[in-house]
Amino acid sequence: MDFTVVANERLHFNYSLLKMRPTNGDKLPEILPGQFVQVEVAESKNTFLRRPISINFVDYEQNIIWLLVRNAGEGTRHLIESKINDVINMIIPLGNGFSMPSSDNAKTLLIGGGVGVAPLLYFGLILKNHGIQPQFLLGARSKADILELNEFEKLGKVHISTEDGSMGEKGLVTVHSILKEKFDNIYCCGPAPMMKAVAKLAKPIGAECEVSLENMMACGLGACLCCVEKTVKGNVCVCTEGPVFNINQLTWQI
Amino acid sequence: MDFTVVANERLHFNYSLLKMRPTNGDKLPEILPGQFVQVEVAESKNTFLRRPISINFVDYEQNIIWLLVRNAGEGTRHLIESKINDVINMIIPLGNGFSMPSSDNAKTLLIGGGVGVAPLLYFGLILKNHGIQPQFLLGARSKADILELNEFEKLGKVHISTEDGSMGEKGLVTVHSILKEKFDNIYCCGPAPMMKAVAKLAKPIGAECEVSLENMMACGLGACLCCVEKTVKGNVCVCTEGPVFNINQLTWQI
Amino acid sequence: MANLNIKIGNLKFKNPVLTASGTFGYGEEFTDFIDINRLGGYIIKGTTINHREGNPYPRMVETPSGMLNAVGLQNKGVDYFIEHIYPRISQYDTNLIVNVSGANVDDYVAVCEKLNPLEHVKAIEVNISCPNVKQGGMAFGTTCAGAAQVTKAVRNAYSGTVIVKLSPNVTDITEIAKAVEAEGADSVSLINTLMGMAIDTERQKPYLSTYTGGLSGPAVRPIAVRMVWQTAKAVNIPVIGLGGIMNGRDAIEFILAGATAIEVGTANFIDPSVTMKIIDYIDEYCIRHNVSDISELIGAVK
Amino acid sequence: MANLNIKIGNLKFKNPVLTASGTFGYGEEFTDFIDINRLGGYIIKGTTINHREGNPYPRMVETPSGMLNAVGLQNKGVDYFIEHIYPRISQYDTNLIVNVSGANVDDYVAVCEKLNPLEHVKAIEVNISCPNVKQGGMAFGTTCAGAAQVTKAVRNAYSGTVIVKLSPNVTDITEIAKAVEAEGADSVSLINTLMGMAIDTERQKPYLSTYTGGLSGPAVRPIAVRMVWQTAKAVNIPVIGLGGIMNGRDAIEFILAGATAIEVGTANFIDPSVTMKIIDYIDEYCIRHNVSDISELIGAVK
Repeated sequence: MDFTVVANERLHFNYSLLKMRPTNGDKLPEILPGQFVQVEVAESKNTFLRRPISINFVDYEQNIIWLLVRNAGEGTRHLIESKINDVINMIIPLGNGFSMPSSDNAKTLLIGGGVGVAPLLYFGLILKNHGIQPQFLLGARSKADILELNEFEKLGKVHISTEDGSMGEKGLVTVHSILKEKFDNIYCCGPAPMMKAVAKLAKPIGAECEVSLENMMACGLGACLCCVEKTVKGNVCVCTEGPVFNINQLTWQI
Repeated sequence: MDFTVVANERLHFNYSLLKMRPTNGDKLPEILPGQFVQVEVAESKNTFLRRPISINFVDYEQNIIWLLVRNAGEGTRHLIESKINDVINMIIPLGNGFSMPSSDNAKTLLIGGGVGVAPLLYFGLILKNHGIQPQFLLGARSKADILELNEFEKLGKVHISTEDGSMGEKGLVTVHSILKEKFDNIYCCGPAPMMKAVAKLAKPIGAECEVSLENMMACGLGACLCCVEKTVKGNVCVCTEGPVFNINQLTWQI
Repeated sequence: MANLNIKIGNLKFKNPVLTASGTFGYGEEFTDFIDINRLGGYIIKGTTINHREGNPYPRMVETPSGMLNAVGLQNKGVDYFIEHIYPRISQYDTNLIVNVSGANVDDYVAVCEKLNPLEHVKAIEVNISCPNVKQGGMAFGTTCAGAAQVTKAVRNAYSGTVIVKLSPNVTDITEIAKAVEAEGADSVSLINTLMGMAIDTERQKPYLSTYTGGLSGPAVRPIAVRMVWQTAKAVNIPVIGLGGIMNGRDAIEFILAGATAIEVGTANFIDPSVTMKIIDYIDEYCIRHNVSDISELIGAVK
Repeated sequence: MANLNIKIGNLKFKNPVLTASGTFGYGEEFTDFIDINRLGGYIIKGTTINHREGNPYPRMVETPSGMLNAVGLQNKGVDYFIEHIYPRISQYDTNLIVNVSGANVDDYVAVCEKLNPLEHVKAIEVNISCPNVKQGGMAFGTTCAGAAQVTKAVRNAYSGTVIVKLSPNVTDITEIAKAVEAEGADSVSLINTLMGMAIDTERQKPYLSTYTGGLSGPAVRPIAVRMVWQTAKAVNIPVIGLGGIMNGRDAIEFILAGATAIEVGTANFIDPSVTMKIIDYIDEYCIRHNVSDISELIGAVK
């Protein structure tokens, strides 16, 4: 499906917020929070495969989808340099989203690290619309890497950790004081080590914990079997069985 | 050497006139009419090698070089779609140019077919500056494919052939009435069959005849030995021994 | 509309466009993008006698105009296929072909015997060229004796059309093809992936958990076209060509080189609807070149 | 500044960056772009006993992330080289290496005997892997016996450093490497080009006058890295790696895979100054990774 870039907000040297609308004017399909897209990178000598990118936000009224893209190599660099009116082909939507907390008064924390905050924004909106007040814990290297803070603040209380202490509490998200509180549901997206550390914290306090994995993918459709994660059911495709997994499905040493 | 695009005049759906200036402000090197450049095509999935393009015109006053580019595939399509301020890397100048007529009152005809007219514009200027009045015979499929007519008219008398008769005389350049006249020097650039036909006409009337070949090249430096043409001296590189050859050096059956 | 029908052994195909094993799942993954019934046939992923977990992650890395994979024949085994998957996918109006792999000859035979009764499985593609498994796989495909041994056993165990998928990691693929033909294969398909490796220079580690993997994509197409051209001249059975086919032009290139049919593999990952475009292109190409029957193009390179 | 010195046989190199035969002319073509004296060494184009016109045009076609060539060892012969070219290029402060090719063993020997007295020719690279000549060339490089036969004869005829350039068009390149090592080669360089073919589907003709040619460029790099990795583990002589090296990262990839030195080939066509950038990158890489001597990186892939 072709999308036209309607805005490209360079949040940071390394990050771009792309806002796109279906080129042919079609309505966006129903998108669940936590799902992702497979983006084609047309004019790039050294990019052969599509790039999987999680969906940051969906604005059905304006029929616009947001992608938060980090410059992680030549393919994503081309994407963050997209110009308005550029047309980008995407396979959308892919994968399974986050599951809703069991009860409407569940105390819910969404933890994002770096660009991993992307899917939490749209999920935060959905939670809020369901009458659940999410809290957010955003972690990054430093203040400049805390993305879309104003957007998150519209949806719930935001806690911040930065490694250099330039904003919020100093250190990794896993040592943030908010984690001393007990939560019923914890959702996490970020670097694997961070997600594993969060899982370690969630388990003992009996919180339901879901993480969103970013294994390298080729097709995104469950055909190539490249992005597999070892689970209690054996190797499964992150693109079709995930990208969101309950930590109890995974075989992480936690 | 990096060049910045200062103008891209789309002469026709399939042709673009690119005007470029050295990005670092350096003066252009001395360029001989008939020489070419090797252009890098940066952002193109299916273009691996540089593209050899003959030099259309050199404006030393403004320090600008002109390239007349025909859409002959993905690489050249990217070039004709260049935007102002795009930076393009070129190896410049390459090859040998046309040789001047032996005498200043030599009756001289420059024959160009399609995009093959490109090197003749700059050569025409050099001839004019040497007090030689060149005549031009430009051939193309139809009127729309006759390129830079106004520029050529500044330099000398222009004769035209179009296959569909939409401009000038109908038919191939080789049947144009001007060729009934005797010329001392004939220079030709265009499709191989056309150049061979012109060579056939030039030989009997004893005209000195030079043609500019367009063999496929990899390096353009005489290293890969891919663009060879069979000559009286054996296989030689068109990029370093040419692209301009006197027809007597070639082994064409004429 | 040109006649695109072709025949492999006794099996008729409505057109020469098939999907390559391991790149098309069981077909179901692509029903949102294409009409499977339009395909000449589709080859489902490598099936073994027992369930296989495949190799550990990471299994894939992008390379210039291609990719390396080291999936290692992950599949739930032939019994699970027959019980749970076959019933779901057997109704398509196209040729269902199962890719068969094994660690030893007995494994190949056992899988063939279980597939033989399935009326909707029209053919098997015998994989003697998988570079990503420790036992069997490529070991059989790199010697004439090994290739002949597997072919002979499979030929006796399976009554339908037998296609043997050849490895390009050999000195002379025509010798392997001839050995396979001599044992009664109805067709050879080539090329499987070329064994390759890529290293993350910053971490100083290979990108794949298995160090080496199989290279596919347009990067290998010139090698595949050359091998199809050589093999089509060396054997009398039809050759199925694959290796980096990304569009209709590429498909025609293989057919001109001597391929009776072609398989689309890695391209499915980039454009899930590419097979439909290829079928349309082939038809347009035939019309443009006044070709009334695709057979006129097979091996027509001058 | 890390120590980039390496050694092949008894020959010292100031750094591991060489230029590949047939992609660098005689060096002179590149003096506008690079300082040849900075190179570890440069390997000049395939030299034969007699003048060769090479194959007819067209000899080259671009392919995905690569190119096919079918030059066919065009050169003016060893006598012309010694008389007219050698005097011009012998003064550079780097290792001048001559690539030697022949249609039969006697030809190889005859060329070696003529090169042997030249004090500024520090080594020869014996080409037993050219896919673009009818006689000799790859024929020797695809069997252990043929490779051993040429190596033995050359070893006796030439007293300097002998590097044998291997063909990737084989089932097991380590067997060929071991055969060559056993006959006294000081080093093996790999890979030469992979035999490929491309067809102009509109004209229904191959792009090359010879139908098939040699594939080079980043497309083949994963295959080359894999073969270097396998070969470096199989032999005790230093391995020189080449095949699609486009930048410093790629050069490091080959060194980590086990290459003591690397050759830059096709990349010279796209960026004539690429070798200088690669040398600089290797130095920066060593500093960034706290490597004081390049030897620490050779085969260091974990």
